Amino acid sequence: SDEVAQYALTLGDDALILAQRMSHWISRAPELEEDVALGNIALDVLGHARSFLTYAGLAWDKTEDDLAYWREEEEFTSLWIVEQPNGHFGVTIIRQLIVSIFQNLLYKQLTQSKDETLAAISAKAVKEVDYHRDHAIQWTIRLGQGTEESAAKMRHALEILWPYVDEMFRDEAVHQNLQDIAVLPSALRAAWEEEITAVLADAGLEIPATGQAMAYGRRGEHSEHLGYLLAEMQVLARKHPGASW
Amino acid sequence: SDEVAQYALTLGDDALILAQRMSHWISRAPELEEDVALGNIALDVLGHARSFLTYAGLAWDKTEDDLAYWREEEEFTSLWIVEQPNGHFGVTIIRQLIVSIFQNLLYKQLTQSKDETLAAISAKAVKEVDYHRDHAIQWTIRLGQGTEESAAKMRHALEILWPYVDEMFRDEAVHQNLQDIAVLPSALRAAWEEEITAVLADAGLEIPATGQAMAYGRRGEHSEHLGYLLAEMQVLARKHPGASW
Amino acid sequence: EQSLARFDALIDQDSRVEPRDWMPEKYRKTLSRQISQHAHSEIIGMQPEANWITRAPSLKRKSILMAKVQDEAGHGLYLYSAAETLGTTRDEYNEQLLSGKAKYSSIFNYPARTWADMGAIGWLVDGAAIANQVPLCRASYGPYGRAMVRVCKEESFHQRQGFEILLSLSRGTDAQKKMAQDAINRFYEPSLMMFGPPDDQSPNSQQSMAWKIKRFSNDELRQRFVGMIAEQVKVLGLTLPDPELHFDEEKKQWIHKDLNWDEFMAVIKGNGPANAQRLERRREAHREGAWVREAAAAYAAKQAQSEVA
Amino acid sequence: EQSLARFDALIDQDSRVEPRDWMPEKYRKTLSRQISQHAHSEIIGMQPEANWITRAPSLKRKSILMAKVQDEAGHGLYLYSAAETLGTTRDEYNEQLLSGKAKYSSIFNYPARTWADMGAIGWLVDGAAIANQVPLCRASYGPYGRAMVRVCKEESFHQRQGFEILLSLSRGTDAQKKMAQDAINRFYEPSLMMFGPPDDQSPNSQQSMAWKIKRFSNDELRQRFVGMIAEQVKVLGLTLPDPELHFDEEKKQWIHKDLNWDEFMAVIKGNGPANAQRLERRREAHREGAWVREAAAAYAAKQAQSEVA
Repeated sequence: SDEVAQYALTLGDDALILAQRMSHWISRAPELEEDVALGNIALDVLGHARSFLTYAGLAWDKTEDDLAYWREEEEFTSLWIVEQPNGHFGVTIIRQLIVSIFQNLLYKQLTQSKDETLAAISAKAVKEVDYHRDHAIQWTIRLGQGTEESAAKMRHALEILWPYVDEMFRDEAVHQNLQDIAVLPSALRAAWEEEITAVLADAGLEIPATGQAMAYGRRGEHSEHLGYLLAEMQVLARKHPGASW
Repeated sequence: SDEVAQYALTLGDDALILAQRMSHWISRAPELEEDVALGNIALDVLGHARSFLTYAGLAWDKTEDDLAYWREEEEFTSLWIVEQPNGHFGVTIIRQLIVSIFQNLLYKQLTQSKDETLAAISAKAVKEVDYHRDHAIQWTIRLGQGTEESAAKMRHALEILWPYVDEMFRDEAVHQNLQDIAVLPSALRAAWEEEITAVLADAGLEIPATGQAMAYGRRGEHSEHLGYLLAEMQVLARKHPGASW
Repeated sequence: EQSLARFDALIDQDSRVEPRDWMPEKYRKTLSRQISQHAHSEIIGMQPEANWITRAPSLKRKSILMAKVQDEAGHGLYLYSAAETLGTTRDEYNEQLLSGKAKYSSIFNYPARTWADMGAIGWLVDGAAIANQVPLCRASYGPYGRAMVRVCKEESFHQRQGFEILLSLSRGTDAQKKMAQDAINRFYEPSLMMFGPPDDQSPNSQQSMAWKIKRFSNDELRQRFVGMIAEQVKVLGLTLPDPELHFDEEKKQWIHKDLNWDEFMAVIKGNGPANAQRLERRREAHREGAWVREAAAAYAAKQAQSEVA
Repeated sequence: EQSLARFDALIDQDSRVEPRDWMPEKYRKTLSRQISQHAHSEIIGMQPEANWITRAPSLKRKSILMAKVQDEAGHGLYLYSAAETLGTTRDEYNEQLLSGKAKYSSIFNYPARTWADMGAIGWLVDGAAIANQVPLCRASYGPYGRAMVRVCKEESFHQRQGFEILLSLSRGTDAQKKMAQDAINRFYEPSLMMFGPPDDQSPNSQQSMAWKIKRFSNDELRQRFVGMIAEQVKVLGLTLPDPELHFDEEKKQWIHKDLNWDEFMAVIKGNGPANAQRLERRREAHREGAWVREAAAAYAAKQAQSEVA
């Protein structure tokens, strides 16, 4: 149905934009092992994006590429947190920590969805996201406890990114209309907070006292970063309308 | 004539790409005075680009915007030095030092061109570029002599950018076919070297021992940086073909 | 006592208070806060517009936009100079901004999402700013008033340019028209709120008016502004997103819809869409420029020393 | 003397030399240089392709490209491991790369200008690499031979993917066809030069062949490769930029145009189009990752200490 497709689109968009951000690290990581690890994560997440977008597209007779390359900024439904720039390695790790704990809870729950396709995609995704989560946790602890410099950088990363936390948990019509199919983001918040608080404690870090941005990515109202990301992502495809690759 | 237009295009492209790079500094400079100064420089250089591109376009019945927004990467004729990323402030200053000394000599010479339009544009431009040159020289000296950190950063900037020096002085057909109209870049090299060597000496810096890149921007063969720059610069205009702004 | 009398007399006579003059501590503090907030607003206000410089859709528009954003840096500079005459340094003001202690105009915490926002910001945001600022050219504090004269001249130029951007869009393709209307929809209400809370909820305004820093109340200025844009929007062939807007002939005033003051307060408190981004960009520029400023200072010190020697 | 005899016997019998075995110092040095150069090539070779990951024109191609570039990081990792068995650490090898002392495959000093380069690099560059590497799977040094087995398996996969990119383009729009032909034009000659100078100008090859590190001469490998692509290009319906290319039935060999060895040498010396960019990117990643590696080391040290305690 159109509503299920809309929901799948939100999941696909988050994954697509995050994959695009993460893929930038390949050939730029602090060590070779991380080129591999971040590349793996990007690849996994791109895989999730493709599954969700392909599924969403079925309802509208569109391909994953139609949706990825031929929508305008205001048609994307991604969260602001995934749009945020990579920054230094610690910023990327904190973004991963915030998002992968969230996605892990979300996909786990979604395996129970009455929509079999969403459940099946999530069942595959949750295993991979579990690894992403572990990767982010290990690095958060390592950098939080590493040196004074690394701890300071992690505190800074938390301050930069924390304003985009509330948006993740906001229930929108797209969730509320799909009982037993979609997961209500608000229902994940307690578990998410418990988990991330514990990780931060292990890392010697704290939840920062920042404001919360009025972010409405689900409604197509995006941060100023998304336009640049899309310009780069779509430039080649758009130069060759109708071409196959 | 087509040949004069081709030549004007090379001048316009260098200025346009440089202006695009410089404009990125506005709101990001190390101090407010530099937001103003770098903004001024970007604005001047964009003005030169517009004059040269408008003139070039006359031969082909094209506007400055046709040329700026609707050519593909391989149709741009800019030098690699102007395509290089801004990097930190010192990298931008060294790029400015290299380019503005070059442009100052070039425009000075071009005021003698038999092509009256080129001479007139250059007469206006040379006064402005003289200020850009002075700005770059002052900062080179300040940062070269400032702290150990700033001197190290300036040495690094020189190493990154020096490989693109040879290309500036390579005579191409576009120059050789226009005797008394175009300036042969090779003819500027001695004066350029003398001047920049003196500035570097004042700054306690040296010409680095780097290789020279096989760079052929004049022939449409560009560094990997240009594609990204153009994608961003052209994205909005290209979404609205035929629109007026 | 004599000083205070002299100060009161200056104010009474509509004369200017100058830096060398004695002034009440609260007058100094009020001005210091107001002028520096104004300066901060110019600096932070560069960001939404800088967001479109590299993507401006024509070279002419790019050039105009660059000049405008650069002007704002200039306004910041001379407003900081005016504020410095009150005994606080630019570095201190900057520190207040970076630490989040100082405020700046809340409207810059909204993202500039499309090119049409360059028009809406020019027309509505600069328009509201001018309505606020023109009376400030007669502010009782001399350096502030004189700085405002320069600022206002350039701002009205900017406002016209913003209006022109919207005019071009409104006469353009359907997509352009839609873009223009969308930008107006997003900036209308925040621009009305730029004048501050309604008079009955604005306790500090009275004192500022008594000191002749402020010449008109928030609501008076808002009235003037909304009347102006209600006329101008007709030229654009677009609409303001306010079905209730009309001139009440009896009350002789413009009636507009209720403004969302909860959102206004939330944005001021740091919860606007772009607060975090705006402050971080400023901090980043400051952080990444540190080595440059240090080197410049070291060089200047060496030069000073060698001149002495 | 006994050690040398044993080493010679291992080579004679086509057996493997293992890290614990005695080996001539020159054999060790040759291998150490060759394997680490190979590892460096994988690492630097990520860059031209990484240049198109964020802009790949379909999600499928993006995914394949990401996997490929990531494989290259993996190849680098196990080649460094093989090289480390010769007594030099990965940090030392890395230092040689960053300082410009160590070489890597020169072809990566050409920019990847268009999407079609992803095809040409896969088909021609990986193709030439495989032609070079397949015989290395039988290299006399055990860890190297075993690493090459893994590398070759993945590389042939990559080559097929590159060919498929070109095939899609060649069956696509005119612009796509043109893009594909242009990429082949640019990568043809550099890929032929990947096998190194002609045999009569390659003095080190003899010793490497005697040691059974190398199994075929540069020219033999080049012959094999050029014959292969001469056939494959027909499937693409495109051409190789070499009008002289033909099989000489009498000499039983492929004749190709003279290659520009001056350019080859210039690129090796650091004057290629992208040498400076490639090295600086690597240095930048190293520089900006320093705090991360330091923190990881500090954390590991703390952990080790607390385990002891």
